[in-house]
Amino acid sequence: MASSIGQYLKHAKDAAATIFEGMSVTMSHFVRKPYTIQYPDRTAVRVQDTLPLRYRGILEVDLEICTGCLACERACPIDCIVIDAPKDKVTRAMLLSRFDIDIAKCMYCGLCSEVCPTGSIHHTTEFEGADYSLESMIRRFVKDPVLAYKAKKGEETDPLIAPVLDRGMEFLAEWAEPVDMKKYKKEQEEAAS
Amino acid sequence: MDGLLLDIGLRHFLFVSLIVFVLGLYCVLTRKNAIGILLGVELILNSANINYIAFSHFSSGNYDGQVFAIFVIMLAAAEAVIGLAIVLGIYQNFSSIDIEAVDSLQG
Amino acid sequence: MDHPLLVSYLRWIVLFPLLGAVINGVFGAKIQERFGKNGISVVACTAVGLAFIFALRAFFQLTSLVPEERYLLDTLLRWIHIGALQVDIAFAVDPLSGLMILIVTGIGGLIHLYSIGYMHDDEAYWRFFAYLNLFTAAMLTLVLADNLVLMFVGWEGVGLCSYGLIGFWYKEQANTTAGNKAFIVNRIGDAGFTLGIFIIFWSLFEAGHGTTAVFRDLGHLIHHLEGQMVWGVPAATLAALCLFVGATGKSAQIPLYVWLPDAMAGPTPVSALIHAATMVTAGVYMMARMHFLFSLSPVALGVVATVGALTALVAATIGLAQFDIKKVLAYSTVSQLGYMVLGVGVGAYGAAVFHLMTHAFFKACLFLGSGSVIHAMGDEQDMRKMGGLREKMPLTFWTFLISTIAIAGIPPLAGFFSKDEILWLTFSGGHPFLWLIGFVAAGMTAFYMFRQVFMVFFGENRADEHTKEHLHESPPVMTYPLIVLAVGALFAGFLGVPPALGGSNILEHWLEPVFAGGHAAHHHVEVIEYVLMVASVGIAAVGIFLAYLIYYRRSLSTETFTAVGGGVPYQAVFNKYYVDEFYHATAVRGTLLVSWLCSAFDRNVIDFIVNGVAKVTGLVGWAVGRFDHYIIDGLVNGLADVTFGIGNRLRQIQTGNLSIYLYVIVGAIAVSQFLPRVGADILLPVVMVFLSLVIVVGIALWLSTRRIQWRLMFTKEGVSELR
Amino acid sequence: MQSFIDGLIASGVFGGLPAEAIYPAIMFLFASLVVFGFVLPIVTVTIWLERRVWARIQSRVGPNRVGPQGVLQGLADGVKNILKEDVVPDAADRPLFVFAPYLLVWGFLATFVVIPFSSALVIADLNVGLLYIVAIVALSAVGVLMAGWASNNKWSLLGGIRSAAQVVSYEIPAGLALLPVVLLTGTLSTQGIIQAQGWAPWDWFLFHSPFTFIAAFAFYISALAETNRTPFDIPEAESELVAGFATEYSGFRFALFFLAEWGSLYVTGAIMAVLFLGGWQIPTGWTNNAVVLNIAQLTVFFLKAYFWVFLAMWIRATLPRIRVDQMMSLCWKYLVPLGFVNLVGTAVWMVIWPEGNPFVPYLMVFGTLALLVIFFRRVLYHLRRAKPELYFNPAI
Amino acid sequence: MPLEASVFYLLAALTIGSALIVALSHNLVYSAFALLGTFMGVAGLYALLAADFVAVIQVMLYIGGILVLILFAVMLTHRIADVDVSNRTVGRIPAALILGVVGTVMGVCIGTAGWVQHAEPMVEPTTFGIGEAFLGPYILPFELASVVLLVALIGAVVVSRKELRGPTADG
Repeated sequence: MASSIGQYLKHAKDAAATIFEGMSVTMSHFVRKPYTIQYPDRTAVRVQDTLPLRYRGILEVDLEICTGCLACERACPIDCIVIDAPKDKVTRAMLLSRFDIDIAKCMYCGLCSEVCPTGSIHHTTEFEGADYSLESMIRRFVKDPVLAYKAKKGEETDPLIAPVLDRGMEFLAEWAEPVDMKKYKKEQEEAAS
Repeated sequence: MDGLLLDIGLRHFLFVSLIVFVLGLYCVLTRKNAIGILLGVELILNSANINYIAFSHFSSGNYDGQVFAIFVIMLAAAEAVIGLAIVLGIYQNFSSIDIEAVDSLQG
Repeated sequence: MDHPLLVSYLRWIVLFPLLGAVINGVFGAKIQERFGKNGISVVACTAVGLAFIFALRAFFQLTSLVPEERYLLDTLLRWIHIGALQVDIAFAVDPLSGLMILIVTGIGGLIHLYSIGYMHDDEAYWRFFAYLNLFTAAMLTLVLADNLVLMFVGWEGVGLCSYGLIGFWYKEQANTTAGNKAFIVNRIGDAGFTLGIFIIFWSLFEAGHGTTAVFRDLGHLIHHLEGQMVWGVPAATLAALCLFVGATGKSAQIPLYVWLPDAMAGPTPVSALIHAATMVTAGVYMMARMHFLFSLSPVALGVVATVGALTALVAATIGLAQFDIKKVLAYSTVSQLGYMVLGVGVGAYGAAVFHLMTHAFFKACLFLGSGSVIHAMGDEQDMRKMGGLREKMPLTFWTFLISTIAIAGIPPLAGFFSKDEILWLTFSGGHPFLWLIGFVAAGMTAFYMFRQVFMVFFGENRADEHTKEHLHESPPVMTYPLIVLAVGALFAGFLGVPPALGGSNILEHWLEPVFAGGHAAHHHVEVIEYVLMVASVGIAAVGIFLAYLIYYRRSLSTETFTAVGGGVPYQAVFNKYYVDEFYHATAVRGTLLVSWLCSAFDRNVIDFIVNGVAKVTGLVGWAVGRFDHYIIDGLVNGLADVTFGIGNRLRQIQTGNLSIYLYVIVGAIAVSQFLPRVGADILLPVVMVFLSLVIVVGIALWLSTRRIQWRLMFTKEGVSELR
Repeated sequence: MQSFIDGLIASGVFGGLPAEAIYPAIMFLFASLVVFGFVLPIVTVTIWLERRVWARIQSRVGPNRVGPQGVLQGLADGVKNILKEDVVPDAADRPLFVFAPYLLVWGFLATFVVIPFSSALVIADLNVGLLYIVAIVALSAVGVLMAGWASNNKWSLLGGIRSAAQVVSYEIPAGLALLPVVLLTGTLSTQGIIQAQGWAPWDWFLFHSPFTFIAAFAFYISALAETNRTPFDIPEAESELVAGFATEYSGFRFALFFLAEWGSLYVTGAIMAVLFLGGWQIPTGWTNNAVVLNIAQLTVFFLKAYFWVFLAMWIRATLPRIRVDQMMSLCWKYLVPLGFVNLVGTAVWMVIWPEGNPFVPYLMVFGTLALLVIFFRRVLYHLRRAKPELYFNPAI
Repeated sequence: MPLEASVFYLLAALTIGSALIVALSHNLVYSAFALLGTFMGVAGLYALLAADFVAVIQVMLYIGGILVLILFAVMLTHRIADVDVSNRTVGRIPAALILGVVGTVMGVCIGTAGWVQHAEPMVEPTTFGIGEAFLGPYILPFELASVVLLVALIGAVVVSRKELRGPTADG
C-alpha cells in the first residue's frame, strides 16, 4: 500500500517534470530559425544554384560543341535521347536536325554525359521538371538544323565556342581523372588557412 | 377559448405529460425490442417528471417537486444502467434482444 | 446400684469370641488347609477360654464390691444419639449378668471342646467353629448389653447364628427348611420385642420425663408409664406383653415353640449349646432384666405365668410319645423353659434364674450324651433301634443317668431344688391351679426321661449288625465335658437350697440387689412348703416307676396308655397335637393364600387396569390416526390438489413473452384504477365494460395466434404432458 | 446585459414595442453577432495559429501565404471545404448523417451563451452557468455518436464510440475540478465567479490556494481530453481510425466538425479564464466611459482565454498520443482522486481562512514566477546545447 | 402571439413529435436518437417552469448519461449482430385501444379536475433552494441515492461481464 502510494505520487511527479522539460524543449525550438526553405520562391538563394557541380539534374546540350558522334544516344540505357544527324547534301557537313531528350523517361544516370567527347551533353542543377503537358516533357534542343561542331586539334580558338568547350571539358574533367584524395585535402587546408 | 389556449396554465403541462405518458406506454407495450421497451420507460419517467415540476411550479411553491424530479432522474439513470446491463446479458446469452426469443422462463 | 464402677476390660469378653469368629470365618478355609482342623479348634477354644477368664475376673471383682455397689460399666463408643434417643455401645455386669456370662462362657467352652471330637470328620469344620464363636459373641453381647437396643442386637445375632447352625448341613433340604422355620418364628417373636421397645420409648417420651434404653435408668423412670394408655390398653401391660411375645419366640413358649423340635436337624453340640443352655434362656433373662416393667402390670404377669405352665404341660405330654432321642430332649427343654417362665410369671425371678442355671447344666449334659450315642450309633437317632448301650458306653451312660435324675427332680440333685422352688413360689404366690399343672408336668418329665434311659441304655441292642460292631465309647475329648457337666448337675443345686431345708439360698441373696423390687422374701417357713416338697418327689417317683415297668420290665404294654380314650389322645400326643399341621394350615397356608390373593389381585385387577389403559391408549391412538389420515390429510392433500389445479390454469399466462406481461399489467391497472373512479353516469360504465370485454377478447384472440396449441393449454393430458 | 438592455428600453430607443418582444430580438441580435462576428473569425484564426505554432516548434514555417502571414489560411480551408463535393455514402443513415454535424455545432455554440466577454457583454448570465456548460458538453457526445453511427463504417463507428466514451468519462473529473471554485464563490454563474476575483494575479483563484492551482490544471487536462485534443486525440488517431467519426464526412459538414473542435478549444480557454484567471477583471478607476471599460475588459479576457488555447497548441506539439488504457487510468486513478482531494482541500481551506489566506496567494504567485524562471533557464540550457540560429520574429 | 405561449407550444411540439418518433418509428436507432429531442423538449419545458437547475440536470444526466448509454447499447447490439431488430410491434390494436381509453379518462380528469394553483407562480433561481432542500429535509434520500447508484454501478458491471458467467455464456 505505502509503496503503491509512493509509486502513485512518483508517477504524477514524473509526468509533471517530463511535461515541464518537454515544454521547455519545444519552447527552445520555438525561438529557433526554422530550417525549412520556403521553396520555391522565398529561398534566399535559388536552390538549383546551391547544388554541387556533379548534381545530375535535367540534361542540357550545348549544340555549339556537339560533334554529332551519337555516343550519348547509344550509351543511354533507356534510349530517351533521339538525334538526327543528317549530312548536308550540299556542304556534306554533319548537320544536327533533331536532338530530343525525353526527360520523363530519362533516369538521370549520367552515362550519356560521361561518353560525350566534348562534354556538350551534361547535367545541369535544374530539377524542376514539372510541366503541364506530357508533350513538353520532350526537350527539343534543335529548333532548326545546326552545324555539328568539328573538333580541332589544338586550342579552340573561336571566342564563342571556347568558353563553352572549356565548360564542357570542365564537366568531363570530373570523371576523367580520379580524384586524389590526399591532394584534395591539402588543397582544402591551404584554402582554410 | 383563446384565454385557455394562450396563457399557459398547469393544465397545458399536464396534457403534454399525458401525451408523452401515453406514447411511452404505447412504446413499452408494442416494442419487440428490449431496448425499445427501455426507451418507453424513459418516456414514462419523463412524463412523470413534467408533472412534478409543473405542480412544484404552479401549486406547491416550494422545491419538493423539483427535488423529487431530480431523484426520479437519478433513479432513472440507475434503472437504465441495470436495464441495459441485463439487455447486454440477454444479448450475449441469446444472441438477440428480441423479447419473443427470450421466453425460456415460460411457465 | 446406680454408681457403676467404670472398667475397660468387659469389652474383651465379647471381642475375643467375635475375633475368633472373624478369623475362622474369613481365613478358616486357608487355616484348615495349612494347619489342619486343630488350627481352627485352637483359635476357637482360646477365644472362648479368654472370654471365660475375663468373665471370671469380672465375677470376682463383683464379689469384692458391696452388694449395693455391684455394677461394672464399660462404655465402648457412642452409637445412636438422635434427639431424645441416647444409646451407647456399653457393656455392664451386675450379679445377674455376671452369672449368665459365666454360664455362657463356661458351658460354651465345654461344648467347643466336645464339638472338636464330634465334628472331627466334617469338611466344613472351620465354618462350624466360626458360627459357634459368632454365636458366643452374640449371646455375650445380649447378656452384657447395658441397654435394650444393644440387647436386641445380641438377640438378633443369636437368632442368626441359630439359623446358620441349624441349617449347617445345608445339603439336605430338611435342614435348610428347619433353619428357615427357626429363623422365621424367631423373627415373629423379635417383631414383638421391637414393638415392646418402641412402646416403652414413646410412652416415656409422651410422659415427657426423657427417655433412655439403659436398664438402670429405665428402672427409675418406668413408673411414669402407669397412667399412659396405648391403643386403649395400659402402656405398661402392652409393653410387657410385647416383650413377652419376643421372649416366647426366643424361648420357645406356647405359640412359638414349634421351631425348637425341628431345630434338632442341626449338629448335636449346637442343640446342646443353643437349644438347651443359652439362647433359649435369653427370653427368661430378658424378662428377669425387665422385672420392674412386668411387676408394674399384674395382668401381664398372669398371662406369662399361665403361658409358662401350659407350655410345660403340653411339651411334657408330647415328649411322652417321641421315639427320636433328640426330639424327646427338645420337648423336655420346652417344658423346663415353661417352668422358668412360670417362675417369672409368679414374680419368682430368682427361682426362675436358679432353674435356668441348673437346667443349663443337666440339659447340656443330656444333649451331649445323646450326641455321643448318635456318634457311636453312626448318626442313628431312633431309640427303637438302640438299647443295651450300657456296657459299650459306660461313661456316657452314667453321665446321662445323673442328668436324667437331676432333671426328674430327685432331691440331692440340682433339678429338685430349682423346680421345687418355682412350684412352691407358684403355690405360695396364690396360683394353686398353676401349681397343679406344674406338678403334673413334673411327673411326666420324670416318666419320659427315664423312658428314654431305659430304651437307649437297657434291654437288648436293637441296632443292625453293622452298627453293633462299631459301637464304642466316645473319645475322651467328648466324654470329659460330659463328666464336668454331670458334676455341675450334681452340685449346682446346693447354690439355691431354700431356708425351708436349712439352706441360706446363696443365689437368692446374690441376685437380691438386681431384683430389689421383687417380692420373694418369704423367710418364715410354713408347713405347707414341706408337704409340697414331698408331693413333688412322690410324683417323680411314680413317673420313674411307670417308665421302669413299661420299658425295663416290659410288664406293662404301652397299649394300655395308647388305647385310652380310643387312641385319640395318644395319636394327638404322638402327632404333637397337630400343632405344626395347624400352623401350616393357618399361618403358612394363610400367608400363601394372602400372597396368592395379592398376586391374583395384582394379576387381574391392576394388570387388567394397566393393560386396559394400554389398550385404551392404543385404541385412542388408532382412532386419532384414522381421523388424521382421512380428514386432515384429506384436507391438506385436497388443498394441495386445488392449488395445483389453479396454478396449472394460471400457468398459461406466463408465456415468457415480456410484452404479454406488460399488457396484463397495464390492463389490470386500467381496469382496477379507472373502473371504480369513473362517475356513475351511464356512458362511462358502458365504455368500461366494453373495454374489459375488449381486453379479454384481445388477449384470447392474441393467444390463439400464438404458436401454443389449444390442446396443450386447456386439456388435462396436455397439461400433464407439459409437466 | 440585462441592465444594459433595460437602460436602452428606458431611453426609449425602441419606441413603444412591448418589452416582451424587445428582449428576444436583442438577444437574437447579440447572439448572431457573437456567432458570426466572434466565433467564426476566432476559429479560423485559431486554426491558422495552431498550424503556425506547430511549425515553429517543429522548426518549420507554417502557412504564411494566404493573407498577411497566412492569417486567412482558416478561411481558405473553409472555402475549400465548402467548395468540395458533399458526399453522403449511400449506405449511410441519411437523416442522422446530415443532422449529426449540426448537433455537434449546436452543442459547441450553446456554450457561448454563458461565456462572458466583459462585465456587461454576456448573452445570458444564467444562474446555473457552469453546470450548463458541463451539460452542453454531453450534447456533443451524442452528436459524435450519431455521426459515428450514421456513416455506417467500422472506423467511424468505433471512433465515435471511443470519443463518446472519452468525453463522457472525462466529464466527471472536469466537473470535480470545477467544484472547488464553486465552493469558493458559492455561485455557479460565470459573472458571479469573475466578480469574486480581483484583477491582480494574487486575487485570481488560480493562486488562491494550492488546491485550486491543482484543480485548475486538472480541469484543463480533462477539458483537453473532452475536446479530443493533444495527447487524448485517440478517436482521430490518423494511424488507426483515419479521421475517427468524421471519416465519411467531406465538404461543409467536415468543416463544421473542424469548427466545433477548434471552437471548443476556445471555450475551454474561456472557462479556464473565467474560473481561475479572474476573467475580465481589470484595474478600474482609470476611465469612467462604460464602452471603453468593456472593450478593455474584453481584450483582457480574450488574452487570458487565448493563452490557454496557445498552451493547448503548444502541448499538442509536444506530447505524444497516449494509449487508451493510460487515458482511462489517468482519468480514474489520478484526476478523479485529485478532484476529490482538491474539493476537500478547498473546503478545509475555506473553513480555516474564510476570507482566504493573506499570504498564500502572494507566495503562489512568487512560486509560479520562480517556476517560469526555471522554465526559461531550461529553455536557454537547451538553446545553449543546440546552438541553433535564433529567429525571434514570429513572422517569417 | 405572446412569446411564452409560442415557446411553450414549440417545445411541446418538439417533445411530442420526438416522442411519437420514439414510439412509432420502425428503426430502433431513429427512436433512440428521437429520444434526444424529447429530452431537450422536456428540458425546455422545465426552463419554462422556472426550474433551471432541474433543466440543466435533465440535460446533463438524461442526455449526457442515459441517452449516451442507450446509444451505446443500441449500437453494440444492433447492426453488427446482424439482428433484424424490426421494430414491428406486437398487437398494436389492443395497445391502442387500451391506451385510447386510458388516455381519454386521464384527459377528462385533467380537464375537469379543479387543480390547486397559486396566484403567482414562483420564478427565481432554484439552485440555492434545491441545495438547501437536499441537505435539509431530504438528507436521507440524498444519502440513500448515493448507495443506490453504487449498487446499480456494481450490479451493472457484474451482470454484463461475460467471463463471470462461465460456461453458461454460450446460452
